[in-house]
Amino acid sequence: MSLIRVENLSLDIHGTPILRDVSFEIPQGKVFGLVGESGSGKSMTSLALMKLLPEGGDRSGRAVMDGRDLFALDEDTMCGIRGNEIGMIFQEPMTALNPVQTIGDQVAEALIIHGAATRREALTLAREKLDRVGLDGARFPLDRYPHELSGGQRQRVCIAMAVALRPRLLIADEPTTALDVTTQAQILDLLRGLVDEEGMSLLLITHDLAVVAGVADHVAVMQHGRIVEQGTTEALFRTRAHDYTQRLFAASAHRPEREPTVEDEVLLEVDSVRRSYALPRRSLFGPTPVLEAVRGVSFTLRRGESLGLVGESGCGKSTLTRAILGLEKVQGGSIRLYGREPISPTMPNPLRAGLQVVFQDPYGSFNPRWKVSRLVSEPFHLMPQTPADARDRINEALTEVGLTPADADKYIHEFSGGQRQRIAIARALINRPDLIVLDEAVSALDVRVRAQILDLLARLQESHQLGYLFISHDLHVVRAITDRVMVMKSGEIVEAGETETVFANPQHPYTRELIAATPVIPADWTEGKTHETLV
Amino acid sequence: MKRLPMTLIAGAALTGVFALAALISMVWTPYSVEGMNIAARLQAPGAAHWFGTDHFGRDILSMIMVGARTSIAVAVIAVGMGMVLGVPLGLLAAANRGGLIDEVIMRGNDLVFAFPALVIAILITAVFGPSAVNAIIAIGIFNTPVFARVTRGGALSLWTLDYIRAAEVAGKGKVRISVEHILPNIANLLIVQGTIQFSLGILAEAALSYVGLGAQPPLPSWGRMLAEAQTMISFAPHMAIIPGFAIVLTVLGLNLMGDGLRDILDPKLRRAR
Amino acid sequence: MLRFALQRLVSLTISLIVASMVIFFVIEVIPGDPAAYMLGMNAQPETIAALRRDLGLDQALFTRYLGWIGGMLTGDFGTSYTYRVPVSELVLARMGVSLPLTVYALVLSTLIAFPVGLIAAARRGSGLDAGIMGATQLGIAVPNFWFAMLLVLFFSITLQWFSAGGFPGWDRGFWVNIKALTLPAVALALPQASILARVMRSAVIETLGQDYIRTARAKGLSARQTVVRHALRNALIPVLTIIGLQFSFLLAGGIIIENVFFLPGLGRLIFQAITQRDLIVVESVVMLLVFAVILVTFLVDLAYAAADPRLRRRA
Amino acid sequence: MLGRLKLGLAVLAMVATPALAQRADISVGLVLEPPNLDPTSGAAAAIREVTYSNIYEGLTRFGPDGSVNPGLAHDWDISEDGTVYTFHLREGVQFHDGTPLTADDVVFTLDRARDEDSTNAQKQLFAAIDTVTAVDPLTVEVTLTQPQGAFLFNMAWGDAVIMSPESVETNATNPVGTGAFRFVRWVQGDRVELERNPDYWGEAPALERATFRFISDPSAAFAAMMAGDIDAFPNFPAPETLAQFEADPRFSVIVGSTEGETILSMNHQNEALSDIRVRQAISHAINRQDIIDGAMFGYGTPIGTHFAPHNPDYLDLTDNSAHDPEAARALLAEAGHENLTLRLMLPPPTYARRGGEIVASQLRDVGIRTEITNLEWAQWLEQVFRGKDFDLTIISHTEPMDIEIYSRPDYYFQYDSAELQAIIAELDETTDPEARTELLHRAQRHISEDYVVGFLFQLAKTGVANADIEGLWENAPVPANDLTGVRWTQ
Repeated sequence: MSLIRVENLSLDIHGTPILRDVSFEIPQGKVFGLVGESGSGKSMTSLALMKLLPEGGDRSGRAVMDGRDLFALDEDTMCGIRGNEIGMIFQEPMTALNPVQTIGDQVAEALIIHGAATRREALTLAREKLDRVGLDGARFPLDRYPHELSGGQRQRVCIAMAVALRPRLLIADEPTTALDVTTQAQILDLLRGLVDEEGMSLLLITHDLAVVAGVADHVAVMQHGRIVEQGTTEALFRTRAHDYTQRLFAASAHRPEREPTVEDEVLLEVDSVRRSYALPRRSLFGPTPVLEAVRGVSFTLRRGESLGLVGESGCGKSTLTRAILGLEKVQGGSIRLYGREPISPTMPNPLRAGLQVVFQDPYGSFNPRWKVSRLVSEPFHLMPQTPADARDRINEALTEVGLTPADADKYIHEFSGGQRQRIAIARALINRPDLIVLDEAVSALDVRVRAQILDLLARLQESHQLGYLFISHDLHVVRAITDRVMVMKSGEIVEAGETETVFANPQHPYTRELIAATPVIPADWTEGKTHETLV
Repeated sequence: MKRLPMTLIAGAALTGVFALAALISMVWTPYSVEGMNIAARLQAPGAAHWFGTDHFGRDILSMIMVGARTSIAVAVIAVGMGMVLGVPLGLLAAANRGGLIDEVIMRGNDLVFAFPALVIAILITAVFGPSAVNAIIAIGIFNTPVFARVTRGGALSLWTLDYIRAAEVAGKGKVRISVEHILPNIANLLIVQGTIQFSLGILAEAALSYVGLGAQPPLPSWGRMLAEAQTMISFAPHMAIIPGFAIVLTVLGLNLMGDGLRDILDPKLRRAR
Repeated sequence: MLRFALQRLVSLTISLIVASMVIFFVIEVIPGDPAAYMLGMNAQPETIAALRRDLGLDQALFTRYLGWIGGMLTGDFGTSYTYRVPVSELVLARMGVSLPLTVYALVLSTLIAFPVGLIAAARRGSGLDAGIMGATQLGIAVPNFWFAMLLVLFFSITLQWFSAGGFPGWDRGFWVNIKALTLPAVALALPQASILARVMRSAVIETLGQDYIRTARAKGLSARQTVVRHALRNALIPVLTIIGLQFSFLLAGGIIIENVFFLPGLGRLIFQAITQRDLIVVESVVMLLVFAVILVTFLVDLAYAAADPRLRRRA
Repeated sequence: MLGRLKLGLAVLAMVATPALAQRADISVGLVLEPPNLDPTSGAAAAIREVTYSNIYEGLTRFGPDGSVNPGLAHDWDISEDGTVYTFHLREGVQFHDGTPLTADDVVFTLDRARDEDSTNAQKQLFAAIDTVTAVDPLTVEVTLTQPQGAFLFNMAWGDAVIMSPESVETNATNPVGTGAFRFVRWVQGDRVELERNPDYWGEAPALERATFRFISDPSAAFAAMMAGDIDAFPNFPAPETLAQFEADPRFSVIVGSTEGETILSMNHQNEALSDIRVRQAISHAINRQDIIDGAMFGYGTPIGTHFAPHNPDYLDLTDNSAHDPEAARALLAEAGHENLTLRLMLPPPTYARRGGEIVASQLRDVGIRTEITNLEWAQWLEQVFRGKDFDLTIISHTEPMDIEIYSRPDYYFQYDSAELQAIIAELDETTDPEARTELLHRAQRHISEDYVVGFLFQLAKTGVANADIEGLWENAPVPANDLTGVRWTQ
C-alpha cells in the first residue's frame, strides 16, 4: 500500500510553469527515486510536498497521506507534520546546519519542537540518533559545532536530525551530490539501512542514474516539470520506453570514440614535486604545523596523450594543478614543459602559451563584463603582440568548438552552461597550445551536455594532437576519455597505469575502494541498449 | 529589462532639485549673497524673498542655492578623494591577501577608524586654519578606509573566481588583473558606497561648517546658516528651519538613491533572484 | 580562543603606539602658544617666557613626547596648562558625563532598533516595511545638532519639561542627571537607531535566506520559531559590529551635542582645550578616545568569537 | 577723604534696604569658563568675572561706575611729589584660610608681581613701583620711580589683588582671598560655587550661595535663561535675543557700557594702509550704525576715537569719519588703490565675526575686496597680535584708559607717531586733572584725524537677569561680577 499519493501536482512560480500534472505514489517502506537533469523540477516537487515553496508559488493538485491532503492543511498542522511524519535532508551539508549551534542541540531541537521530549531526554535521544548515523560519542560529542565536521559527517547529522522522530517519509534531495564517491556510498548505505530497519519510505532525488539503480525500488524520470516515465527500477531501466529516458541513459553511459596516437615527445614532466602549507599554530609558541598537500609526485605526459588524475577532495590534486599551471611555486622537485623549460609563477609568457586550462565552473570562469571575443582572446596577452589575424582566429576557435563567429559579440550571460564550457575550450585553444589541463571540466554539466563536450574534447585532441591532463573525481568520465590514469591520495600517487588495466584490475586498496564505491548500473540491465541508441 | 525601483526615482528627483539649484546658482541667484541690507533683515518668507531674509538682510533662497553648491562640491570632492586613495589600497590589499601589505593596509584602516573624526577635523583646521579645502581633506581622510574596505571585500570574493585563474594562466600580473577584471566588477559596489558616502559627506560638511570649520564667509554654507540661525530660532524660525530641511532633503535623496542603486546593481541581491 | 585574543592584543598595542606618535606630533605643530593665550594682550615677552618655563614648554619636543608616554604608562597624564590640575582628574570628571551619555544613547538606539528592524525583516516587502525603511532614511538624514536645536526649542523653552542643558553632577542624585541627559541622548540616539534598525533588518533577512533556515523549517519549526531560534543569533554578529562602532562614534561624536546642551563632557573638554591650546589635555583625551575605540573593537571581536564558534580557532 | 566719603554712602545704601530676601542663592551665567582662579597669572577676563571682589580684594577697588574706592586699604596718604604712597590696611581682615591680612602679605603680593619670574599678565601696572616696605603690620609704604597719575587706579585691577604666601601656590585651583565669598568647589567645564564668608570684614552680602555657570554657546545661553536654569547673565552673548527678554516680564535687561573700544585695526606696515588716504577711505566706507544694528542688534555706541563715551573726558569725533562712500571712492582713486584686496582676520566674538562680514560688504561697496579668515583666540594672538601678520582685524580693546597703546610703535598695528608718543609720555607724569583732560583730548583728536584705525563702536554691556534681582553692576569698568550688593527683592 502507498504511504503518500501525489495527484496532478502543478506549480507555477511568478507565472513561470515549474511542474505539470506530476503524479506518483511512494509505497510504504520503499525507496522512490526521482531522476532528472537540473531544472527538471525534481527539487520543487519535494519542496511542494513539504509546503516550503518560495514566495509567489501557485500550486494545484493533491498530496494524500493517510487520507489527508497535505496541501489542504494549514501552516500549524503542517509544522506538526514536518520533521515529525516527513523528514527532509538537502544537497549542501556544508551550509545546512546552523553554524552557531552544537550538533547535539540541533538534533535535539527536532524532538523538543514536537514536544516529543524534554531537553534532557532529547539530548540522550540525540546521542542515540547520532550513534545510529555513525557518529560515535567518543569522536563526536554533542557539543561539537558543524564547522568541526567534514561534509559527510555533517550530512550524517542532517540525517540524524531528519529521522530523529522516525518519520514515515524521508525526502532526500541530492543528498550525496556534494560528497566524495566513497562518502556517497556510505551515506547511501546508511539511508538504505534506515529504510529497511525503520520501515520508513524514502523519496530520493538525484541526477545520477547509477545512484538510483543502486538503491531505489521505484523510479520516476522527470523532464521539464513532467514525469515522463515511472515504474519499478529494474523494469524501467531495462525497457526505457520514453525516448528521453533512452537519451539520458545513452548519455550517462556515453564514451567518445577516440583513436589516440600518443607520440614520444614529452609535453609535461613532473618530477618528485612537493608542496606544503603552514597551518595556524595550535599553541601560541608551539611549532607551526604543516599540511603536506603534495608529497613527491612524478609523472610525464606525452603529446597526443590524455592522462587522468582521480582522487577525492583534499587529496592534493587542486594544489598539484595550480603548480602545473605555474600559479604556485613548488618547494621540492620540478615541473618542466616540453621536458626542459621549468614551470613557475615567473615563467616567460611564450612558454605559458604552450599550456592552457579549462575550469569546472562554467559560471565563474568568465568576466561577465566582457564580450566573448575579448574573453576568448585573453591568452593573446601571452603573445609578443596581438596577432594581426586575431579576429579570424577567434572565429576559428569558436567554430571549432561548435559555436558561430556571431557569438563573438555576445556577453557570457547569453549562453548556457554547456555553451560556456565550449567558450572556455575555445579560450584554451586560441593560442594553439600543446597541453590543456581539464580541471573537473565536465563535472558541473548535465549528462547529455557532458557527453557532447567529451566528444568535442576527443575530436579536438585528434585534430590538434593535444595533450590532456584530465582531473576529475568522476571515474566514469575519466575512464571514458583518458589513456592512462593516476590515482591520488593524501598528496601521493598511489597507483598509475593504462586506464583500462587500472579499472579492470586495480592494485592499490584505495583504488579498489574507489571503484567499489562508484555506483554502477548493473551491466545486464543495459545490455545491447547503449549501442543501439548511439548509432 | 528591470524597472527602476521607486526609491531610486524619488531619490534622484530630490537630489536633482538641489543639484539643479547648485548649477543655476553659478550663473544666477535671485539676489546677491554678498549684498547686505540691514534694514530688510529677518524678513519672514514672502513675495520679495520666498525663503525670507537673514540677520544681514540677505536673501535666504539665494544662500540656499549657493550653499547647495558648497555642500555638494565639498562632499563630491571628499568622496572622490576617498575613492582615489581608498580603492587602490583596497585592490592592493586584496591582490596580496593574507600578505604583509594586506595586514598593514587593514591595520592602517582600523587605526584611521579609531580616530574621532570630528576631533581630527577640528585639529586639522586648528593647524591649517578653517576653509572648505580643509573640510574636504578632513572628510576625505575618513572616506579613504571606507572605500579601501569595500574594495577589498568585493575584490577578495572575485579573486576566488576561475576567470581570475584564467587571466593568471594568460600570464597577466596582479595589477593588470586588478584593473581589467576586478575593478569593473566591483564598480557597482563602489557606486552604491559612493552615494552613501556622498550623503554622509553632506552631513559632515554641515556639521563642520556648523562649528565654523567649513567654508568661510561670505561664501554661504548650510551648516553655518544653521549656526547663525540658532540664536534667532525663537523669533526668526525660518532661518533655522529652511537650511535644516535643505540638508535633510538632500541627504534623504541621496540615501534613497543609494538604496535604489543597490537594488538594481548589487550582485549579491541579483544572485538572490 | 586565548590565542585569538592574544593576537588581537598584540596588533592592538602596535596600533596604540603608532596612534600616540601621530597624535602627539600632529597636535604639537598646531600654531598658537598656550602661555601667550593665557596671558593675553598686555603680557610682556619675558612674562610669557616665564610661564613657558613654568609649564615645561621650553623642553625639546621629543623629550616631552617621552615624558608624556612614560607618564601615561604610569597613569600620570600630566597637568593641564590652563586648569593647572592633573589631566587624569579632568578626564575622569568629564567621563562621568560622556560615558553615561554614550551608554544612555546606545541603549535607547538599541531598544528602538531591534524590534523595529525585526518587524521590518519579518514583514519584508509589506507596506509596514516600506514605512519603517522610509522613517529610518529620514532619521539618518537629520543632522543631530539640528534635531537637538528643535528638541530644546520644543521641550525646554516652550514646554519647559526638561532643563535646556547642563549637568547637576552625580552627587545630586541619579534621576536628575538621567533627566538632564535625556534630551541629548535622544538627539544622539535617533540617527544611530535608524542605522541600527536598517542593519538589523538586512542582517535578519540575509540569515533567513540561509540553507540552515530551510533545514529548521523542515524540522517543523514555525516561521516565528525559526527567526527566534536560528536567524536572530546569526544576525546578531553584524549588528554587534555596528553597535561597537556606534559606541566609539558616540563617545567622541557628542562634541556638538555637548555644546548645544552645555554638558561638561569629553567633547567639550577637547573643544575648549584646543581653543586654549591646552595641548597636553588634547593629546591625552584624543589618545584616550582612540584607546577606547580600539579597546571596543577588540571586545567586539571577542564577542564575535563568543557568538560564532567558527571564529574561535581562526588566526 | 573722597574715598572714605564714597564708602560711607555705599554702606548707608546697603543698610537702607534691609535684606529680607526669600532666596539667598543665585546662579550667574558666564560665556567663558576661567582657565584657573588666579587673576595674578593669566589674563582671562573670566577669572576676574568670578573672583574680583567676590573672592579676592585689592588695596583699592572699582565701583560700579569705574571710580576707584578704598579696598583692603581703608585710607592712604600720597607724598607731595607723588612718588610715595602709604596705605593703611583695615584691621581684623582674615583670609578664607584664617590667616590674618598683614602688611607682609601686601609686600609679598606686589614683589611677586614685579619679580622677573612673574607670570602676571598686566605686569606694566607695577612698572612704576620702586620699593614696597611694611612699616608696621597694618601700614605699607610704596615708593615709585616717578609720579604715576594712575597708580591707585592700577592697584584696583584684578591683577593687583592681595594674596597670602600660604595659599598663593594653590590659588589657581583653590582660591583663598579676603573677599565676601568663599570658594566651595569647581566642577570643571560646568560651574564654580561660592558661599558667603561669615568672617567677612565688611557688610555681609545678602546672598548665601552663588554659582557661576559656564555656557559658551549663545543659543544654549538663551535656552538656559528662558528655562530658568540661570538667574542672571551679566554679559549675555546673544544681543539678538534681548528684545525677547525685554518683552518678557520675568526678565530685566541691563544695558550698560564697557571699556571695550571696538575698532577695525589696520596694519601700518601694509603698503596701502600706510597711506592715510586709504585709511581715511576705509573709515568713510564704514557705516557704524549698520554694524551696530546688524552685528549687535542696536546695542553699542558709535565712537570716532579710542575713548569710552561714558568717560567725562570723551570727545565725540565720529564726524571725522562719517559714512561717505563717495568720498571713500574718491580718496582711493586719488591714492591709486581702485582695486585693493585686504586680508580681514576675525577673532571668535560675535562683534568681530558678524561685524567683519558687514565691514567686508561695506568695503566691497567702495571697491575694496576682503578675504575673511576666522581665527580662534590662540591663532589670533599668535598670528595677528604677536606675529603682526594681517591687514585688517576687528577687536575690542577692553582695558580701561588704554589710549596709550597708540604710543607703542611695536604694538600689533604698528602705528608710529612721535607726536602722540610725546602726548602720552606727558600724560603719564601728569597728575593734575585739568591738564590730564587737556592731554587726553589732544590724544583723542590726534588718532582720530590720523585715521590710525577704523573706530567702530563702544561695546555695550548687555546683561539679562531675573526681574527680581537687584544690585548687579550695570556697567563693566573692568571685567567683574561684584555680587556683594546683589539681592532678591522678593
